[in-house]
Amino acid sequence: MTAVAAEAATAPARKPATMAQALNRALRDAMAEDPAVHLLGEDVGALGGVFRITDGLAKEFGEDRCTDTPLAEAGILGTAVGMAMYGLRPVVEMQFDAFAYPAFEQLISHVSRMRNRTRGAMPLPITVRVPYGGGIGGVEHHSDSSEAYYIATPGLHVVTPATVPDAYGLLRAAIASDDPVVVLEPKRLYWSKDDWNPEAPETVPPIGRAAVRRTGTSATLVTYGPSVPVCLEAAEAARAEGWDLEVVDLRSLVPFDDETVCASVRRTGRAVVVHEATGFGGPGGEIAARIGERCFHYLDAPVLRVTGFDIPYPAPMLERHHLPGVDRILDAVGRLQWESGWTEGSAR
Amino acid sequence: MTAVAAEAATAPARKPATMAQALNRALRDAMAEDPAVHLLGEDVGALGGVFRITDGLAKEFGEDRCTDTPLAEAGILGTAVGMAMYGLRPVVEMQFDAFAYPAFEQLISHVSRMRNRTRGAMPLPITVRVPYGGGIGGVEHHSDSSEAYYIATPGLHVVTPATVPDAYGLLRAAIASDDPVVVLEPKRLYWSKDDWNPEAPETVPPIGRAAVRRTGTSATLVTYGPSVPVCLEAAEAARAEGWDLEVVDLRSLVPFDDETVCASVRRTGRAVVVHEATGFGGPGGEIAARIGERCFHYLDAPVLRVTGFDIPYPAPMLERHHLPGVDRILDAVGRLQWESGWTEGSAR
Amino acid sequence: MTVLEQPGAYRPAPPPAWRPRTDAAPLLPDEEPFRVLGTDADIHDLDPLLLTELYRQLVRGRRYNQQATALTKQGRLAVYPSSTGQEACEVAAALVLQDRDWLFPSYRDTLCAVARGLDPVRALTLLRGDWHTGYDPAEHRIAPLCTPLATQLPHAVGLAHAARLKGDDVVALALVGDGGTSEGDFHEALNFAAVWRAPVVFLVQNNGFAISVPLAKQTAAPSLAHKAVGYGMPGRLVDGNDAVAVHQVLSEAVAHARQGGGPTLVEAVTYRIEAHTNADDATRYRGDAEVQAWREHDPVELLERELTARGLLDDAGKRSAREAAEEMAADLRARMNRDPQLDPMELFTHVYSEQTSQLREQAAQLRAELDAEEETR
Amino acid sequence: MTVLEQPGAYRPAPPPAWRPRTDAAPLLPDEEPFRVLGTDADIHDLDPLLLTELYRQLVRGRRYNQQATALTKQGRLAVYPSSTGQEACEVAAALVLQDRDWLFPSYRDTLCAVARGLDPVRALTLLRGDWHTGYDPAEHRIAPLCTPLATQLPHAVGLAHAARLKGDDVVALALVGDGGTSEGDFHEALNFAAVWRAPVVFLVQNNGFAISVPLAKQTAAPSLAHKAVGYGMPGRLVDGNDAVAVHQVLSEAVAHARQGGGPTLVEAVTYRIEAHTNADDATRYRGDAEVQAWREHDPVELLERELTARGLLDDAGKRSAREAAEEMAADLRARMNRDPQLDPMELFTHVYSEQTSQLREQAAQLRAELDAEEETR
Ligand SMILES: Cc1ncc(C[n+]2csc(CCOP(=O)(O)OP(=O)(O)O)c2C)c(N)n1
Ligand SMILES: Cc1ncc(C[n+]2csc(CCOP(=O)(O)OP(=O)(O)O)c2C)c(N)n1
Ligand SMILES: [Mg+2]
Ligand SMILES: [Mg+2]
Repeated sequence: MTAVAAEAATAPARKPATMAQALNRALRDAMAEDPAVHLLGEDVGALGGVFRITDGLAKEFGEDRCTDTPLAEAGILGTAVGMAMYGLRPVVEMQFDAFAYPAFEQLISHVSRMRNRTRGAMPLPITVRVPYGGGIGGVEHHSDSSEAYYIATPGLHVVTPATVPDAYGLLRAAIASDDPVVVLEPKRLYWSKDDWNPEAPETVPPIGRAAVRRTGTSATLVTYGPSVPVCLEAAEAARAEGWDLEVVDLRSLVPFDDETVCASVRRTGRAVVVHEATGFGGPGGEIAARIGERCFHYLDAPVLRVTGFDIPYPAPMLERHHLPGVDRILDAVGRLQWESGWTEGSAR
Repeated sequence: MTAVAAEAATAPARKPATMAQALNRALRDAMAEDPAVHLLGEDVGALGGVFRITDGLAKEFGEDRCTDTPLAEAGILGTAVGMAMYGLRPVVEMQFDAFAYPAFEQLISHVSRMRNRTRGAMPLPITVRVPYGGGIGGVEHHSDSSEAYYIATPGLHVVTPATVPDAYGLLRAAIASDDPVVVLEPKRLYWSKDDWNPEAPETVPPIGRAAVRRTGTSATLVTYGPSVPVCLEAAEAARAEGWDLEVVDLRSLVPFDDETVCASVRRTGRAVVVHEATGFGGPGGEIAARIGERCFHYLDAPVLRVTGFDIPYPAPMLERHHLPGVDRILDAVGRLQWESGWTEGSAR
Repeated sequence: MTVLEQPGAYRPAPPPAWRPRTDAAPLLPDEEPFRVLGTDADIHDLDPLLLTELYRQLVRGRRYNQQATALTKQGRLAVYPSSTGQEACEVAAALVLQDRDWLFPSYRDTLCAVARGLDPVRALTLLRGDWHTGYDPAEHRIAPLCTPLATQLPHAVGLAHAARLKGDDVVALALVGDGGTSEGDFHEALNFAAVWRAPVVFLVQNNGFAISVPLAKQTAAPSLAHKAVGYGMPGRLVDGNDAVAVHQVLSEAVAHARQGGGPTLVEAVTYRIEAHTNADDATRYRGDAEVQAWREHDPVELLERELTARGLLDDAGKRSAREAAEEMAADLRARMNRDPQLDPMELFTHVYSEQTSQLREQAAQLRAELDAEEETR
Repeated sequence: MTVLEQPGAYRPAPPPAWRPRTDAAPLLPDEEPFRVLGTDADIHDLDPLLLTELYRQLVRGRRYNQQATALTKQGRLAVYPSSTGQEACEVAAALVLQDRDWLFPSYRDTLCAVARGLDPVRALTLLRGDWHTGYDPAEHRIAPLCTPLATQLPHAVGLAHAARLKGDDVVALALVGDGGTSEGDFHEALNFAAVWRAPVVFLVQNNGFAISVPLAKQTAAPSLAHKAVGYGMPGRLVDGNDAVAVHQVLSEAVAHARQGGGPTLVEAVTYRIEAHTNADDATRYRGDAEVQAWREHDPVELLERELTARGLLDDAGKRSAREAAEEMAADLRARMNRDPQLDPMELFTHVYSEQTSQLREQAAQLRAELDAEEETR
């Protein structure tokens, strides 16, 4: 028996699961392990959430553990603060990205600050789940990429999975964290499938570690969440143009994994930041600025950004023009000054 | 009579005025000119606002034009939307930066989107005045620099004055604009004085134009609002070190004046972005990224940022450690790789 | 008149100077929802033209709901939140308004806009997905269909207040669901309206559910109409499936507002017969029996039965109503089956009154992409 | 018991099955605020220890307000929002709670925390400006003094709800001002509390003003207590300067909550004798006559007069109360006159449970700056 075969024999069976299933499983496992974990939100009970992420949980753990709240997002997050103050670990579902806005005062003025306000005496282990992003044909207010607001708020962790195992792992890590964590769930990946063994879930990744999804030598695509599969597709397509692209999936926007990102960019000498959110004032500015600060002498070209346009999210029939797609990414890669005379990847 | 003397004789007398007075004057002039201009806010009536920016206006124009509202920020901005839909030009005062958060849903989901939503049929000429920033010894929630949230919201213009004439001019321009404009008023500059002639107010600057406050050749400080005087002070102090710093006051964050910023940085070859807001996810990332994208071949050193730390705004006794001061700016300038062998300002 | 001079202004003074305040009793709703159909009320008093119009609009409204649902199944609409079962509210709300008055609908209220005279295709633009709003709000005095719950209520208050300040005789009528009453914006809007005595009518369509969440998880109040007294405005409770009753209660509220009496909160008790939208699965949270009970209290049938029994409607009248409805449906179907013509470049046109240099750059990028796409085609 | 099984759950059914709902009448407040002092009520029934304690705390509270105001003038506090005139509410709210209960104060309620036993220096930390909260909330069952208006109310609801879910006998009492009742968070908190039947008491100190804005511009309601019925909870109106009355009404509300009866909204009518804070100029928005009228209804004097008249307080008792207050004031003065020792590096300590690499870098930068500063000194 070869080593590989042996590993296959002992490794538990991996089978396809959707990201929605993995998230559901993460909630169930966390609730089973710790009675302090309580879910709150609109329609999270009998309905199982509009995306079915909480499917079956009210039935399994009772309505007191998985509670349909009145329809008021500030109230949901505000009561979660009180519950956390009494030792519970609330997991809050915001039904859609744009419907988290009414809760921003609670989020910014309390959730993110309570620990600091009380000199560490009153941590708030709250998880805020926000289905985000477009590409699902949703009408107005159902497709916002609102991560800029979250990452500009010190005291919050902000994570966003792009794969099925990461969805499980990051949500478990979020719930286990003693800090408030905003989990941005890319809603158009809810139905994406991965081979994954739900019986032996992958190790929960520490919050703050990026993952290199594809190694490459020509340039680095720095991305996260819904744009990761698009970047991987672009990287495949780029081979035809002779480019070997590396794809870094940030997974965690706060804290930010400078190490992984810089190691990659220093190696490739070129970077394109890709995300769906609006460009101006979006996370891409921060990411590009950090790369500029930390990798200046390794850069053979300016760090470019491929992002949503600086416009309100478009209606379903026009959203494809707004979303960063493979062509737009390749176009940016093409503008990385390949003929400018500097040798690729060389430190200056 | 020399030309200079002639000019002095015909030019109206300039006398010292505070930024608060200039803002008050801007509101008064706008109200006198256009009966559609209505002020709304907490304590804007008899009290004249906690910073006295609306002093005397309720008396002069009546309570219907300058209205003390019930205490509810979403309600204030939400009713302003309705008033604008009926053809008024509401000017809303948010009492302090952090107390604008309850109005974020109205701001993001409606104020910024109504024109686009209705294909241009329903513009919302709303001005949202937000006293912002620290340095005034305010307790918690009275010193936030929340500009990251505003600039990441397409559909809003975002301006912030640093001088007395600009305070007048930008507020007039905001009220005159058919688009919603967030006017970030640096509260610690409210009592700053400038020679200014309120009888012949300076031309209203177009929204979107930066101003070079000090010309220099060694490096560019890109800044705005409360940090402009600090940067000017730093530039003076830098002379002792042999640096001749240019200071660009952005005045408008959205739209952004790429032209002025890039022209400066291309000339100096070095840039430091300075603001009070939190660094991570703050406007500085966007600004540095833009400079990196557009001036890459002119840069002799990475674009650095000097900003507030990534922490909740500190209590009064500790705020001086948080705020970007002259020393911290000079320290960053000193890290602009002066000895690295590239010649200053040279294009590569 | 300043706020302080308004009758009933609450200005506490120390005892014994404690002042008389607004009397609460007249603000409280009746115990039972107001009904006309199936009661002893003499509807012969009512304008027969109104009754006919209500009936024709109900029939048309029901047909509209069916057609929109069918179009959704055919993929012609991105989503459709049906108002089947709620037609009495939708129609009555439209008919009580004068032309100059304003309507503030939610996402569920396309029918109300249509009953007011808006072209159904324009009303459905948001839900078809070609743009967010298909009409000029000022032209039709219909605010954009509002998705973020209860956020349209302060808009209605501000608009009504502005109209009053300008001396215009305009009333705003705002629609919201039972779930929406839990949002902070509901509270703030009602409070502003009462303090400003703004000419607004708030109509809560209490259809028993906010998606899957039943009313009992939404409020513990005796009724939603009871919230009114906390703002100092009258609260009225009405059978939301009784088109005549809804019309009457709303008409009174509109007249009250028009005369300077200030806002009213009306709770119409009704039921959402269909799932929340086509994307929803209502079997997960409610049983058939409940739906069946409400089907037997159908707004179209209630009115039809009563008008027929009272000799105000004959077969010809019914047929004519149904034919008009079919005509509307056929036209809607035909027009919705054509693909809308969209110019992607419009994405950059309406963000600001003038394009920023940033948007000009981005528009140029999209233009180039579209041209390239065109070439390779 | 699920929400749906709760008595009075509002589940509309079509007529004639329309269900009986919560009876509104018992939820409505009385016309006049409840008073004990200066009325015929027999206060001999009351525990004399309680009366004495109330009195001593009122005297101490008044002295505390004076001392804090003086310290502000001397620059020892960044700002002080005085509760002079509101001591009856502040003190009674503290005394009705058991040790295990939780208090949710606003920025104006340092006195309530002090009356509950918190060291005044710790209570004043926020206002002195060395840190945002000067105590461990869990240790004292006192939430941080809350500045964003009404945002503490949902916290109180969540905490009370969590305690009930855990089976703990804990009541939460939350304080808010008249202005704060206009915020959406007030609405959402009261609604959640009622739906969840959470053991919470909401005490609105209606002191007539939100900074400069008088109550008549804040609400058109008959009283703020009338808001309760809209949530399905009892509303109570009380003379907020009558310490005995406030204590009694709050005690009943706390007992009701403790017994599983759910939340109560209490409106205490009182007056803010001083300006909003030391930074405010009250002459801009109110006249002396009004202040004078309320001075004559002073909470300390009201109780002192009554206890003296009834032979429950003699000169020795008064002297002893004043001496205790002076002692507290002297100690507070002395300790506040010392500069607090602060370590700027603590800015990075409590943002997260573990410092991020970003914060480590920034901390290193500040460390280096501080070291350099130290050197040049
Ligand atoms: C602020 C906000 N939160 C959440 C949603 C998602 N959502 C859409 S409809 C709905 C239920 C609304 O119920 P109700 O107000 O009773 O109106 P109905 O759908 O019954 O007409 C929810 C939760 C939203 N649109 N806006
Ligand atoms: C959300 C929010 N908006 C505005 C403010 C600014 N502010 C501080 S106190 C105050 C007035 C509060 O009045 P009230 O609730 O009656 O309490 P009081 O000061 O009378 O005790 C205002 C407007 C704030 N703290 N929070
Ligand atoms: Mg409903
Ligand atoms: Mg008050």
